[in-house]
Amino acid sequence: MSLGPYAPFIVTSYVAAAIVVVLLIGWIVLDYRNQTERLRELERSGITRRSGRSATGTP
Amino acid sequence: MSLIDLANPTRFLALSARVLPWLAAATAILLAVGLYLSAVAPDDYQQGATVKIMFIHVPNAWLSMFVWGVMSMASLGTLVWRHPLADVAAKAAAPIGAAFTFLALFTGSLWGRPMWGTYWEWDARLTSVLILFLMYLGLMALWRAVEDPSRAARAAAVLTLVGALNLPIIKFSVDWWNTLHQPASVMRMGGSTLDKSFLIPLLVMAVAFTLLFVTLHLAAMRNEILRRRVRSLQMMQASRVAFSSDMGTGSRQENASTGAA
Amino acid sequence: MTALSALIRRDIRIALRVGGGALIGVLFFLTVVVLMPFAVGPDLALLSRLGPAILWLGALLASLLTLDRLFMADHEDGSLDLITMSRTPLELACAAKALAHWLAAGLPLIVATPVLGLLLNLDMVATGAVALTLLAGTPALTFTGMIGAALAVTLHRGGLLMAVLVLPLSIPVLIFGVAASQAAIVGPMTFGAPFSILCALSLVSLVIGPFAAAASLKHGLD
Amino acid sequence: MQGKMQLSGRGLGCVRGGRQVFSGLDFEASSGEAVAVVGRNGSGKTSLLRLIAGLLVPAGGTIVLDGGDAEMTLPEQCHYLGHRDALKPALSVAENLSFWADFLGGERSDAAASLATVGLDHATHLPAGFLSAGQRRRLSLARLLTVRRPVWLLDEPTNALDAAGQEMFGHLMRQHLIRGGLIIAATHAPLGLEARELRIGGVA
Repeated sequence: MSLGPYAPFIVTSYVAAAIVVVLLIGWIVLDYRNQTERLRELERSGITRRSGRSATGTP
Repeated sequence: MSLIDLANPTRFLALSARVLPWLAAATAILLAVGLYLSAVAPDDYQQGATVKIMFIHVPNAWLSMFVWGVMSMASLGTLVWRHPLADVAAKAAAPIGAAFTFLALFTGSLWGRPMWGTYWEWDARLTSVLILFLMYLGLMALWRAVEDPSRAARAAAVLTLVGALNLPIIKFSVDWWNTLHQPASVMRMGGSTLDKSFLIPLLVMAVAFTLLFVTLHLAAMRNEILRRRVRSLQMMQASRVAFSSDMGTGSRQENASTGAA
Repeated sequence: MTALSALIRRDIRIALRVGGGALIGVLFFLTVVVLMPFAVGPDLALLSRLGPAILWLGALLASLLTLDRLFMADHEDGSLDLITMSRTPLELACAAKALAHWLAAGLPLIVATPVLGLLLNLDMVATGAVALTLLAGTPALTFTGMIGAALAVTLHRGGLLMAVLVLPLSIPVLIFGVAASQAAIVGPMTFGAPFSILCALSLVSLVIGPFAAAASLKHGLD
Repeated sequence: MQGKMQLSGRGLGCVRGGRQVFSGLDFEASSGEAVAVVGRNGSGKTSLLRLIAGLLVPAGGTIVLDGGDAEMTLPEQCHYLGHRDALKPALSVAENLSFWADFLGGERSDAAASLATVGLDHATHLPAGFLSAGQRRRLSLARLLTVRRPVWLLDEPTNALDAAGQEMFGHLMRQHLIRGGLIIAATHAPLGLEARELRIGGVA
């Protein structure tokens, strides 16, 4: 396919979309790692969720 | 799977963990197909190859409004039904919506450069999207400004709904302002009659991006639930009884806490 | 030196954390600039002629309106008492706080300028000129605005009163900032003359601001 | 810490908002001694502490510290613990403490140890905004321990502290006195240690 005289604009917009989507995914993955790590740390220091346990216990 | 099941954050975490891989796979496949279709799509007789920008721009512009709609529904959930996941959904959607809106603006401006000869034209549609972008940023600032998430949720919900009601008014005013100042000299984006050779890739891309949003949104909601869990655990940790009268080194603290757990 | 850098680091950290307001200034800047075409009309030629003035007004309002809590927050939680008592001269502490505020709230404005220049149809040269004049001029705005922020603590009034007190003081900066950017874009003046006056204004305010703010804080002690 | 110190005020007067709060007030305190400033509400207890801390300008009289560090002014040798805790809710407990340690400078001891002493070592990395009023007060006490200053000016220091906290604080004050420090505290409640009483605004 040939993109004609405006190839840079077309390529830039696709690249920008790719970058933004990758950034979003990266942010979400990093955030997930951070939160689970902090949860694990808290659990290691002996803090547990009372409400969580009771919630899973109810049908 | 009933609504009550979904209302429980723990259930939600378990369920979404099962759904997410499938969603991600479907998104990836559909995106690949959409990209292939838009690559082989013919050039427009008027816009030339720049029509390919549309295949990115239109789905993002659609999502910029769709996400606000999702947030409005969630806000109703927060205000009316006090659904425990509603404000999580609203909060998680805002940055993703802002990112898609940014992409809509960016690609629109790249499309406009060859068409208008300038990156930015105060065209009615682009301007409305710009205002929408500002509203997304304002909403994110509100979420950030208030430390307590449940208090922020109600304020953000009101703002989201007011925004949803206002958007048509804003759109109408901008249209009116625009025609007042420049009578239809600017070529409208997209064009009204779409050939089937453009419509199919456009639709596939729109569905693919919507799926992408759903996937990202679910993942972001999971993160938000975990963040709130961390926060409440930290509050518990802070309020743990401090044994101050003995000037111990904290070893007793460990014993006490394991005993309590 | 550790004391001052600790103060700067703390203020920047607070501004960037949840609840901090560093980026709200940029959002305000963006919104004000976007509002202008709705009042003026979407005529790109007109907008590019007004561009530097619009950007400067937006930056002026954004940097002054974010200032009013500069000392107020420290006053309310008692930090200001300890800062006043400490061995660090109050003038230097004021300067450090203003510097931190400029880094957290002023610099982002300058970073945002090119994007807004695009919206106002400014070309590369014009955008560069405005960004450069903002870089030279916003410290003057922060450091004169600081006097108002200190008075706000003394008078127990924030918000609009402070803006009314400070805005007239910022007129010279506005004049030479816009003049320098216009000179770079259309002439006929040389860029150098108004720009060096702008830099001089910044340097003067760098000296006067902290002293005036410290003096007003000291006299307002109670 | 330096040798024997003596803090004394002579003929102090204080005017707030056009109202004479007190006048002709004399007091003195020397190393190892605590002074409890007592008096009814509005008698100027807080004002007296703020006069000593240099946060108010006296309407008359002088305050002198003999035997302190000659290179430092009186306020620079004081710790002032006011009603407000000088904490930023967005910063963590450790960040709050280390900021004040860096900013106030001077002789300092281990921040982690002082957090353990006041019973906050389990919360080091939590935002200060999560703390209760009593815990915030404990955190400001950790500031007094981390940065060494001979003169402690305490305004209702036991406010918001529970019984265990008050006992802990009494212990800290006794240690400070043994090390040769001096304490001036405005208080309604008993301090939990032997203190000379300074009654102000006695006349009705």
